[in-house]
Amino acid sequence: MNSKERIAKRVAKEFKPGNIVNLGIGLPTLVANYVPKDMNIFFHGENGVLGIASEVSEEKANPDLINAGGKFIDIIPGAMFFDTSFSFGLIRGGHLDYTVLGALQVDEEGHLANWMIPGKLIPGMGGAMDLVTGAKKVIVAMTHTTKGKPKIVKKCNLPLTSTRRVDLIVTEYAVIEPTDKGLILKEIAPDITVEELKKITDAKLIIPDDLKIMEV
Amino acid sequence: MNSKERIAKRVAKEFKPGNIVNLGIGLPTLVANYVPKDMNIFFHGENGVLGIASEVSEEKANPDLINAGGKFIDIIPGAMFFDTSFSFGLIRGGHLDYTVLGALQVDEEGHLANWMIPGKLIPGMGGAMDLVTGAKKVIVAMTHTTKGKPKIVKKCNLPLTSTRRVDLIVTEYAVIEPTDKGLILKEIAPDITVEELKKITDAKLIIPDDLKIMEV
Amino acid sequence: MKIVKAEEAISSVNDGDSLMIGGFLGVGTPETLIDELIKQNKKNLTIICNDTSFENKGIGKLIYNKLARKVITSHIGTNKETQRQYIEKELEVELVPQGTLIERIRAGGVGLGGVLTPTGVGTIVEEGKQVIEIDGKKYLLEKAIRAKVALIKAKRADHVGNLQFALTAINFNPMMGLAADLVIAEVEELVPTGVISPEHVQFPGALVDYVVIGGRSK
Amino acid sequence: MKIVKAEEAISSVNDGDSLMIGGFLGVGTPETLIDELIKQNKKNLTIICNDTSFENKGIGKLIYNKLARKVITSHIGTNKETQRQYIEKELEVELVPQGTLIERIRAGGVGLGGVLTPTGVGTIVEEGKQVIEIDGKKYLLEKAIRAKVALIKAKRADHVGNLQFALTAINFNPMMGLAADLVIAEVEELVPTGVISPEHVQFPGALVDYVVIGGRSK
Repeated sequence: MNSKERIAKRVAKEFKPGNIVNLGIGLPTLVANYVPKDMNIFFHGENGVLGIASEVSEEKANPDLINAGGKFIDIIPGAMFFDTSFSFGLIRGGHLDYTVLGALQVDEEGHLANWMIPGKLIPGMGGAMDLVTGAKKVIVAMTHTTKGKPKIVKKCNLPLTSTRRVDLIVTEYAVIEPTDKGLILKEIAPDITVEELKKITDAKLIIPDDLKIMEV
Repeated sequence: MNSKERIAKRVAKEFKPGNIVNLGIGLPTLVANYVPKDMNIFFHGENGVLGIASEVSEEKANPDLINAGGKFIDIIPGAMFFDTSFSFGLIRGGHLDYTVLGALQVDEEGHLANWMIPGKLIPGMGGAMDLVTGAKKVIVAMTHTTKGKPKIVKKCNLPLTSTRRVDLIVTEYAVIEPTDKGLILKEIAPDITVEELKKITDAKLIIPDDLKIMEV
Repeated sequence: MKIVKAEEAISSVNDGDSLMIGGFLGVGTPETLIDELIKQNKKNLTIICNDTSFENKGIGKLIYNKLARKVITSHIGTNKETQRQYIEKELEVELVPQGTLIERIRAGGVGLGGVLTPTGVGTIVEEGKQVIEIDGKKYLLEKAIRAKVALIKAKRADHVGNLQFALTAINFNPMMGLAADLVIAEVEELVPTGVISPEHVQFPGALVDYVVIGGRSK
Repeated sequence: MKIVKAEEAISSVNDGDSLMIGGFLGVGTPETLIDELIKQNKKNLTIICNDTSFENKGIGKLIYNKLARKVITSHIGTNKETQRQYIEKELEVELVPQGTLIERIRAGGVGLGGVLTPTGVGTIVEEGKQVIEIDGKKYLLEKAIRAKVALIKAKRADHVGNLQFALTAINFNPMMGLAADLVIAEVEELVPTGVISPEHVQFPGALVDYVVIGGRSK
């Protein structure tokens, strides 16, 4: 199991039966692979669907049916389509139980930056700002570092996605909970020590007495 | 033809083919009787329908299908149903060509009062405030007096429905256009003189050179 | 979503709760749920609704049986009892323009702080409200509104709780379903999942807490 | 409503016009109308859209052919040419959060002055905007937006011009149809009035100016 799969598998454990979940493009999409079908999770695509089943092959593709990443998809029985205004009504209105997003940076206050690198990469925020502002729980799913550089930093120097504190950070090495006291290390992977983890984390980590070993 | 029918018939002449029109409860409802079918007017009911055909008998009634006055109705081919938010989106967004409403008072500034008599009659504004604020053209359809008392007054002393100037006032005796100069008498009924009309009108009427005789 | 009897669903309503109730002059109103509120004799309710219907129909029955402390509504003209209680100060009534009422409910449901509407500017509806000028035009700031419970009415539900409304019986129902902590939907029939096409579902079952099978519209 | 060829419909668009164009990554985008804009070589357009799609698809083709002076959009990440023109200052880009963009369009279409949203508070999206506090919570005042023309895409139209959209191809289309002075709808097929049930019509034909029959989605 590679890093991304490990992250996806761990994130999937957070959901409860019947939850409404929005998975961001890229790594977060993999989370769906680890969610048992009988949990009846409703996967939401901000482009206008509740009840995504999975991506489909070219032969099964309907040109009018995509997810928010532009991939052709299939739907579950009991799915629903709607326009963008209803879709973001669900998002902003607090009707999504979880949104899982990637990040460029997360900081000690739990702030997330994931939509631009000034002067370099300007994809735009798409639905990310609304998702982070509106979902009941925000989970950041990302590799712990990029090209060896820590992504969990003291203070984001990239433009923030929202001033709302995210609820959980899941990397291949750690599960971290941002709180008003700071970042609490909840779980650590079995193949890394706390000291090693601190070396690849810029932000201060609070190590609690009941630190658990991450199931990988 | 009684007063109300005369008013309704005259109002109906204002519409153009394909117009979207909302008719208020009471007298304004009669206007539909004088609109030729081939004008393809879309009658709007703020309760959630575009394309009202007519009221229907008990036998044809569907309990889920009413107009804004609570009467059972039928619809035209090409009608559409929607929720209240879309319905008032059409109203407030300027998508209605005409709204025809009754009035308690209209004044020299073209202001309309039609939703309450303090301490006495408090039905509430329902959709009237939005209709008068949002429709492209507002037509007041009412009898010229109530129990002999003028309804076209210098200044409304009842609570206003909107500060938007109405576009036309049609009574059994006159067609009056409120402008920034005042109320211009556009048409007068053949069975009344200008002097007689002035006696039953509290507001000042401007009599133009090209005053027309109202077709009744 | 759980399919339950009216009795169980309504037992979640407490005295003093705020309730949004769907319907327009009784059409699209959950009559079975209303009868159960009366049966369980709930007290001091704040009711948010388009109108108070007629004395013997829909929301009118709640007024007649004195379950309400306050009504936030656009129209009470069809119910003399509401007007009587209001004039005699037995009932608090907040009159809101219909388009403003639905937008305030929608704002509450979709996470907006309020509504900037031209409706009511310069009238007594403006009293006590902030007026905001945008590009030279005045708008009232009308605050978002939410309720503890929404009682809504649909024609049918599937086994997921997805709802479909009938004709003009849709009115306030879907927006109210977004704007309350607990959503109870009365339906006339239950159909297998898939009978309502995903393109025709009008309210997602994932947001419905209880479905109650009631009678047919009359 | 008039049924016309793309050529006639697009001849109503003038250089410098503001255009709303439906679609999400090209799905639900009126390709025939876009091709005609390019054929008629319209210039200096302001385009309001969710995203700029891909270089060879949908709105991306307008960018590639340099018809746009400005784009108001939520995402340009799938189109390198948009990013290049933006960085090299050949194109003005206003980035708007997607939920704010659709609400601003809706506000323009339904007669509201603006939107009070928590999205963007405390971020660079807040810059230059009014922050309004309601009951202790901060909201950005995001202004309503309208356009001269809306180019929307539906699956089918009936003879009245009533529209029905397909699956996720609905996205921005109906709200854009409310927020423009002229509405041009591209559809894949025309059906007799009544084939689309009044309960399934998603946009009223009474608000559609031109219907253009285009190709099938690919």
